[in-house]
Amino acid sequence: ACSDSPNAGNKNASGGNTFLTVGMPNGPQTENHNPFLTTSAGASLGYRWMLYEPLMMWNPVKPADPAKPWLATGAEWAPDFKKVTITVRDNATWSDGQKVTAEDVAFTFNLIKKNDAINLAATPYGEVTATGNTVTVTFKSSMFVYKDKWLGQTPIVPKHVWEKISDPSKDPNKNPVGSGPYTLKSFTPQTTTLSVRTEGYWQALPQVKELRYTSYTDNNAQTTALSDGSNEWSFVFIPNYKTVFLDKDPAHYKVWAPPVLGIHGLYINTTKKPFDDPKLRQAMNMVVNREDIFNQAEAGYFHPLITSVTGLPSPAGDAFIAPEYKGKNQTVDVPGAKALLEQAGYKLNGNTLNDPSGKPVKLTLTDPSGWSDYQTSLEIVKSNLAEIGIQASVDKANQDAWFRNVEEGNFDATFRWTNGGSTPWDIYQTVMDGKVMKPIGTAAPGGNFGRFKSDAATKAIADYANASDDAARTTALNTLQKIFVEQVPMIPVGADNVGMAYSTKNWVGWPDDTNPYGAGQPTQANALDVVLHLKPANS
Amino acid sequence: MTIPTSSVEQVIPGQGAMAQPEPAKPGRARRKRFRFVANGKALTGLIVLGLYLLFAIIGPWVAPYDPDARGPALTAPPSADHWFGTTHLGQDILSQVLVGTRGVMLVGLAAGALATILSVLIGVTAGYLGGGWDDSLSALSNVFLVIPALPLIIIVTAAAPGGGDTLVALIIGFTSWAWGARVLRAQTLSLRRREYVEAARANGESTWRIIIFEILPNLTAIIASGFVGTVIFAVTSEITLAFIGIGSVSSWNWGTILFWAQSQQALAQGAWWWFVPAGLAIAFLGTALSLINFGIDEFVSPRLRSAGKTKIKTASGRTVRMRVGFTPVLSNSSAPHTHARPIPVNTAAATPVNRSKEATQ
Amino acid sequence: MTLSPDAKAPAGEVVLEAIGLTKHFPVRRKLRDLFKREHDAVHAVDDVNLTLRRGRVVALVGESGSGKSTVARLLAQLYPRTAGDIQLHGESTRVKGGRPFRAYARRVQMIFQDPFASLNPVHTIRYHLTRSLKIHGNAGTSADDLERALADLLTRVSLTPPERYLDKFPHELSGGQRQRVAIARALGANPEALLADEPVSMLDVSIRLGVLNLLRDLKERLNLAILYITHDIASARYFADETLVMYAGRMVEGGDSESVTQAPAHPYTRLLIDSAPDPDRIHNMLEDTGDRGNGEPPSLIRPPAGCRFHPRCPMAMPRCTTDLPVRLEIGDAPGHWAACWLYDEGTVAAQQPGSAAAADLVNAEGTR
Amino acid sequence: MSGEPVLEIKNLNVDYGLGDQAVRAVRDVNLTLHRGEVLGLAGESGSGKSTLAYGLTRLLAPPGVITGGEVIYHPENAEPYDVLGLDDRGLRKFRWAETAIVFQGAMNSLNPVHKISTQLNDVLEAHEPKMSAHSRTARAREMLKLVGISPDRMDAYPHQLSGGMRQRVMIGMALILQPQVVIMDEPTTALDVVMQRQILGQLIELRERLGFSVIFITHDLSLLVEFSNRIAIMYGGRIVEEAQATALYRDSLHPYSAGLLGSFPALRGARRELTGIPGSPPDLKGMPTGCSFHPRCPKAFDPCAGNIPVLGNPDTPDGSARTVACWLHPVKQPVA
Amino acid sequence: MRYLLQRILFYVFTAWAAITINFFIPRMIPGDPVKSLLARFQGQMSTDAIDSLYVLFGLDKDASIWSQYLDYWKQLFHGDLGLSFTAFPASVSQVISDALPWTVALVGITTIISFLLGTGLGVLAGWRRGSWIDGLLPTTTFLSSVPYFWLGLLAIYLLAGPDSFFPSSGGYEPGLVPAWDQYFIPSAIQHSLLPALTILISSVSGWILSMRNMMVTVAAEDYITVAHAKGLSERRVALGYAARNALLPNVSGFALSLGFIVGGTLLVEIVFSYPGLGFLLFRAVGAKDYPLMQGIFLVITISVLVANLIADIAYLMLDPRTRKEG
Ligand SMILES: Nc1ncnc2c1ncn2[C@@H]1O[C@H](COP(=O)(O)OP(=O)(O)OP(=O)(O)O)[C@@H](O)[C@H]1O
Ligand SMILES: Nc1ncnc2c1ncn2[C@@H]1O[C@H](COP(=O)(O)OP(=O)(O)OP(=O)(O)O)[C@@H](O)[C@H]1O
Ligand SMILES: [Mg+2]
Ligand SMILES: [Mg+2]
Ligand code: NI
Repeated sequence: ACSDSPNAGNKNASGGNTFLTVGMPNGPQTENHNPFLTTSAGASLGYRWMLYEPLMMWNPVKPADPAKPWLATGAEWAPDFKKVTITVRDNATWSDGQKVTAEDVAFTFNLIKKNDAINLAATPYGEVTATGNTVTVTFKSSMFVYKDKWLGQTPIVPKHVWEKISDPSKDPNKNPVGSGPYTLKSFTPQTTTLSVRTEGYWQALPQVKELRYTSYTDNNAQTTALSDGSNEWSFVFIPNYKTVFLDKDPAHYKVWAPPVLGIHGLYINTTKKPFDDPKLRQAMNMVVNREDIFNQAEAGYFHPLITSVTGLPSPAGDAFIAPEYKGKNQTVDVPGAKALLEQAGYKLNGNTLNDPSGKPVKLTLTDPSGWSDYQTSLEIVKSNLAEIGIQASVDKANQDAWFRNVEEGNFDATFRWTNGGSTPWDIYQTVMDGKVMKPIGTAAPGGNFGRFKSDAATKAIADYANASDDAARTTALNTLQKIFVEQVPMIPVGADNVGMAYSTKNWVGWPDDTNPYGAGQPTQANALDVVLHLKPANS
Repeated sequence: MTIPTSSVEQVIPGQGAMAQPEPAKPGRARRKRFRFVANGKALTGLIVLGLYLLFAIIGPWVAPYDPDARGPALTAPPSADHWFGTTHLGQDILSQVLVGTRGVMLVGLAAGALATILSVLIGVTAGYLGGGWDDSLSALSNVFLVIPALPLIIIVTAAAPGGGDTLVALIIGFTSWAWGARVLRAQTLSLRRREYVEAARANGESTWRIIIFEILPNLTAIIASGFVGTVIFAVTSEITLAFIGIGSVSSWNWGTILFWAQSQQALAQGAWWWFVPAGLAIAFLGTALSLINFGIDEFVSPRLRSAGKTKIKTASGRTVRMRVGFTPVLSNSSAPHTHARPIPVNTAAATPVNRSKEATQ
Repeated sequence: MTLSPDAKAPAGEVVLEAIGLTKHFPVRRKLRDLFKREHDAVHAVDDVNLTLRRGRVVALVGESGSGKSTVARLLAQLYPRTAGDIQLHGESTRVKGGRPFRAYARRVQMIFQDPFASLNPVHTIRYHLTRSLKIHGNAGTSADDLERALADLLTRVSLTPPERYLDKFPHELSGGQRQRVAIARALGANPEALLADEPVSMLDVSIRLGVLNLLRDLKERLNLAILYITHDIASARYFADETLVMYAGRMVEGGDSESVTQAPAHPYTRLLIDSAPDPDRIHNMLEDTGDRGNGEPPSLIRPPAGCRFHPRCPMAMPRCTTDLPVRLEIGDAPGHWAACWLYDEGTVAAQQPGSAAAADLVNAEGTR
Repeated sequence: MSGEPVLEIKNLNVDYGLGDQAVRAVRDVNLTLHRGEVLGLAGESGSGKSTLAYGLTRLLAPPGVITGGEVIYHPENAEPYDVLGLDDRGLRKFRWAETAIVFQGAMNSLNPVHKISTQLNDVLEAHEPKMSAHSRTARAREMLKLVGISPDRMDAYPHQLSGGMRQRVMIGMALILQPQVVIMDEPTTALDVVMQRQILGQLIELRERLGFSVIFITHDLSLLVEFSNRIAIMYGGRIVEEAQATALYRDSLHPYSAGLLGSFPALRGARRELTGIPGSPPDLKGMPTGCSFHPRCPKAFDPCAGNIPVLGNPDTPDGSARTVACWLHPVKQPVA
Repeated sequence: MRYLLQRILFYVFTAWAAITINFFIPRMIPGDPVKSLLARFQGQMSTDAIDSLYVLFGLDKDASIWSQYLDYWKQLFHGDLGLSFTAFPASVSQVISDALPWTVALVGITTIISFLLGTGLGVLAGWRRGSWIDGLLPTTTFLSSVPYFWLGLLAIYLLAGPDSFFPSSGGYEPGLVPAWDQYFIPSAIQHSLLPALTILISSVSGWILSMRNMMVTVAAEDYITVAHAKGLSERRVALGYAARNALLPNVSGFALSLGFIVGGTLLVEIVFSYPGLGFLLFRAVGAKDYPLMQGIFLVITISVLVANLIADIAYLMLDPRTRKEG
């Protein structure tokens, strides 16, 4: 009877060159393998990318690099980026043996187009047509800034299965049929197990025979699992990661946190006096100690330090930095800030900075109480600002209230993230786009929380998205950088990362700084590429 | 933590003899009101509680550092500079504990006071007025009793945005009065039938005067015990809320400290000093309050007092324990023992003769 | 000073009169009774007549549960009555609370059975007495007046010197002293009638008489009308001018104390008197028991039809089981009456006394 | 009737509390219970009656301790032994089989959660383990019938019985092992007079049949006079007088006994003014010197305040049959 | 019978009240599940996703509170608790039924053990005043004053670790599939030891204390003295008479404590990352998952009611005085 047990082979907790343990600190899951739902276990743990594949493999660590062909052998964009012609690979099969066709791809796009609920990126689909092995998609607006994400992060599903599903936004997709190298073996709220396909995959099968995705209940549990070796790959914030994680097995335990083109920083409400003065904001930017924040709040790795004055992380943003800012790094410069303020008419009275009208400069820094890294960052900013006489107080807000207040512009300054994408456009758009700006008191969920009003920036943002040539884009981006640097609508601090904590004890071949071929985060579409790169450590 | 430690609360009144002042027996003096302070447990509890109150008042002044202030020593173990060590930001944990005392005590006392007022209002009204008032008020308190309090508090607190200490105290107060109300109602019911209440009524006292001057003074021990019990509950609830990251957010309390310790995985880092002091502070406060409650319990029901001396030596040098059913025999009688001849104890004779069939006459 | 012991009203003046006084306590309805028409009720007191006169003591005797306390409480207007009338100086009164109740309480005061329970342990004697004086406006206008009134009250109940008792708590006094305080409190209202519900039954034997003697003394000096409730028929004889006997909510016999105790007419009264311990009747218990009334008082929710005593009565006749006996004059002494068919010549002639008496006493016991 | 002794109490002292908190509730009590007699124990509240009764069976709850004396029990066909010297096992065997107790409140004496039958059965199970279940039930039924309760009430719970019935159950239970001594501590004060007489009548009848001795405690002296053979009067923890019931009633020697007797108004005979006993009972913590009754005694004279009178046979015609402790009555021969 | 009927009526009323409260609380309070979901994906989801999430969760409908209330009842009668936001589109009942067995097993069994153990020790302590158990009381009082979660953290710190027998989190070893086999069961038990110990340590003292106090109170009753006087064995008196009667008030206490099963031990589940209801509630609260919160709260309340009803019935059987004849 023992051999019948589903647990018979699973008892050995770690190691072995047959399986890889993957973890996310997302709590118990319910059986849901729907690749379109961010709430599904597949998305939450990331294994949807092992079952379903994108058309192209885009590397968010090096967003400017061309995307690798994957289910598609190529994609041809029209110059205005409102139309694309995709050639679908002809040697791919679904796990039930049927061939992957252009029909399937077209069906997938139409499915998303028809269901707002699963059109998470609000992609402006026009017409989708399939002819032979090509699919042509038109769009209502330029896809330039979205193109890589769209191609690289849309899972392609088989038409013959999904056309029977009445509501793709509610279906748990209990028996997933995909084109990826793995199939579902078992599911429990705690662990999902995938096993490698025996045949029919369009490229060499990965060496990892089995993937075990465990959903740990929280960061603590995930960290513990990582440090005792029962989990080998995860994306989790580990405070003091050296002591807590690396030191447990310095030879094998590794952390890699490559930045992407999305950042975290201090949004300043530019409608409030005296913070409507760019000089003041500049001065503030000059004293914020990003390094301290990086080391103390982000444990020295989690939100990689942004050194460039443009707020663009390195290396992901390096290619986009305007010539005038190349190599220009932000450093803490208290005397400089003081001088700048002096010039602009501010007076430092002992420990208090008075604005030109004589009022002391005060502000409240606010973030939800539970977000410990932001809270820590705010504490650091507070003490930084004190050095130039700005009195800041930290408000630990309720999360809901914070969301509402930030969107409605009811704040002095707050830490928040920006959107991310394949170009810096997303970053600047989130911070400075006049189109999404709403008056104070009206929610502006699309961005520009600081109510930064700059027609030049708004125009540059639109130009960049709709431009039909690279030169125009470069010009627009350079303009955006200039405005960002000079007006400081937001003080950039750290980048978003798509990194991982992992162990090389059993498997090697992970991406790292020397070979950043993909994102490390197991929930990214790249994860599939990473798994395909893995080799047993002892071979 | 959630099981009320006070037996006054634990025991369903009317079924146990608890919570009922011992009926005064003819000739035996009733115990004096404030005698319970002389109770060792209560005194210990009161002293410790007094210390906490003191720190609640002077905490922020005696704290060596600003609890928010960052220092150069990050996650440092206890040292001469930082007696309780520091956080990942170099904040002084001792200062956080000291400053946090006020928030904890304020919420605890405020919630306790609110719940006590509600329970007195509802319980005594229901018990004294009886009839329809009683039916509806008892139903209300029974509902509140059965609805699980902590989840309710968590949900309400989480859902009410921007809440501060006041809100937390209000919510805890509004959700935890039911026990007290039930105990008080039962007690009032029995008090209402006491002759002195009836006598006051027969003498022409007005209803409100009877409630306030005749009934309430006799409920003080129970009210106090309920208050202390609610304070314990309120303190743990508040800390719990802070620990899981909802509720009071704008000020330091011990739960906040533990929240940070937990989110920074102090355990995994080996930074025991980060969570031990706050936890001990809670535990000692809880113990002090429980002790006070024991004191009240024992005051209300003197039987519960563990007898000071329970073991005695007999003349023969044997140690005998006082126990129910077997009164110890000592032979240290002050009167001279006139009948000196010891009677030989015949164990065989001690076996009763079976007389069941025998006719006795 | 409003306490006026000298303002004597003519002795024998009727102060309080109960006419056909009835009290039924509704029984809490059960769920399955919801659809029934009639309501169950405890027939605690049925059709009780009684008159309290100045300077006279009326004793109300009966076994436990016969409704004595209920009568007292009805007279004190602590319970609303179900039927009948209570007349204060000939005027029908029905007060529920507030001012009218106070006005009534000023004239009719009650003393409770248990002096250990009728004083609030948290208040001093001073508080108790002051309240009584203040409620009824007898406290005077100044602190001195009050002080004098307090001292006067305590002196009147022989708690002297008053200062020694004023600031004590009830638990610091002995039972007899407490009952005296309770009496003083009642006197604080300067009442005309005192309703004393077993005022000495909780007291130690040796001090009972002291309190009874005090009451009698007060009655004479203040010309009070006293209702004395007791289950000890010997003390009724000792203390009361007139004695009424109650059984299961009804009056069964009445008359001056001497005739009722020496020549009991109703079988229940006889049972009561025979049962009372009597040192002069030594070692004759065996003869007494057995054929005397046995068993237990009936359920008051469904009281027996006819005479309520008939299930226990050795003299019961068929008529007793059906017809409610009326008051019948006995004739041995003026005012001596009994509610018993035995004194109806017609009935006795037609039916054999004892012919309807219960046969098996053991099995007749109620268990409810 | 007054044959050989069945229970001899010698110099019994009982304290509440230990050390300096101790108060002595029973002092140097000497008392003998004879086979088949009813010994009445009277005295006002707090005089130590219950303490004596519980003390001699060692049932006093803490902080009661027996601080001296002996309680010699004379079994019918065996050597006498000291109850106070028994170990736990011996005491358990002794209890109920030899001495049974009936307490004042029957509702409180019966365990409310067990059936009457269970509680009767318990006794038999503990003392006669060899008895079959069937005969145990038979015995219990028989016992109930004896006290006038229909045996089909066997499976009733205490709350389903009336006060009188409960008290009868207790009496039945007390007699189920046919003990030599039955101690009754105010068994009828909670009942009204009719019921009291019924129950006592039954008890007397049973005593005639079964021949046990009774220690009957009450404060109602008139009841005792009517009902018991001998009466002992307690005051302040001591026996102050002891005599045949009739003798005591007709001619009480101790002023306290006289006072007690005078506290009950008579039902028959002339109505006379009664005074009761002035003053209040003594405080155990601060006993008056000398005769503890002297502050309340109408006949107190010099020696009373000075020395404690010894209990002994007074110098009266019938003096050898009675004892008294009073300076008014010089003692011919002290007891024990 | 009448007693039982009365109780049932009360339970029906309470259930109605609880369900109604349950309905109103989330609705009266502002808060936005979509935002909370966004927060979970801090920085990982673009602002464009918001609209589609609103559509996804069907949050853009407007209906009057009253009709919502009616719908809510209609749904409840169909056993439909709605769809969970966090586990979308899984139904709330499915999510709860995944978690419920864990809580019932761990916390339920532990509570019962704690009750039995505490009661047993309390009987001893109350019966033998001044024995060693009395000396234990201050310690247990102290332990019970320590918050559950802190004790749990301490237990993890001191007892769990990479090489320890005690796992620090989870309900069973990752990789195992719940099944009644020799791999899963031991693992589940092993994972429940520390949390169980924590609950036990902090809850047992309440029972010891209340039982001790009840024993002391009961030991002074006349019927205990009578039992001694009857010469019954010490065991019989202590258990059959004293403990049996002292237990009665504690039965109701036990029923109420069942109400704390989920509420009070929520923290234990959080600290030990135990996949039970308490942990689920915590997550639902964090994510503003109202349907799930409502569902869990409902389940908790109903189970408390059921527990109370069972305790009432137990009480009915234990205490003959509540059984009215006729
Ligand atoms: N408030 C009440 N509700 C219902 N029934 C009551 C109430 N008060 C008294 N009774 C019932 O009325 C009857 C008479 O009671 P009452 O107290 O008047 O008797 P009693 O003669 O004073 O008895 P005792 O001598 O014991 O004091 C009893 O059967 C009692 O149960
Ligand atoms: N637990 C105790 N602690 C201290 N003193 C006690 C205790 N129990 C009784 N006493 C005292 O012992 C004395 C004798 O009490 P006991 O109960 O024997 O009197 P009693 O004659 O039975 O009175 P009653 O007629 O009221 O039953 C009393 O003065 C009482 O105050
Ligand atoms: Mg009465
Ligand atoms: Mg006694
Ligand atoms: Ni708790």
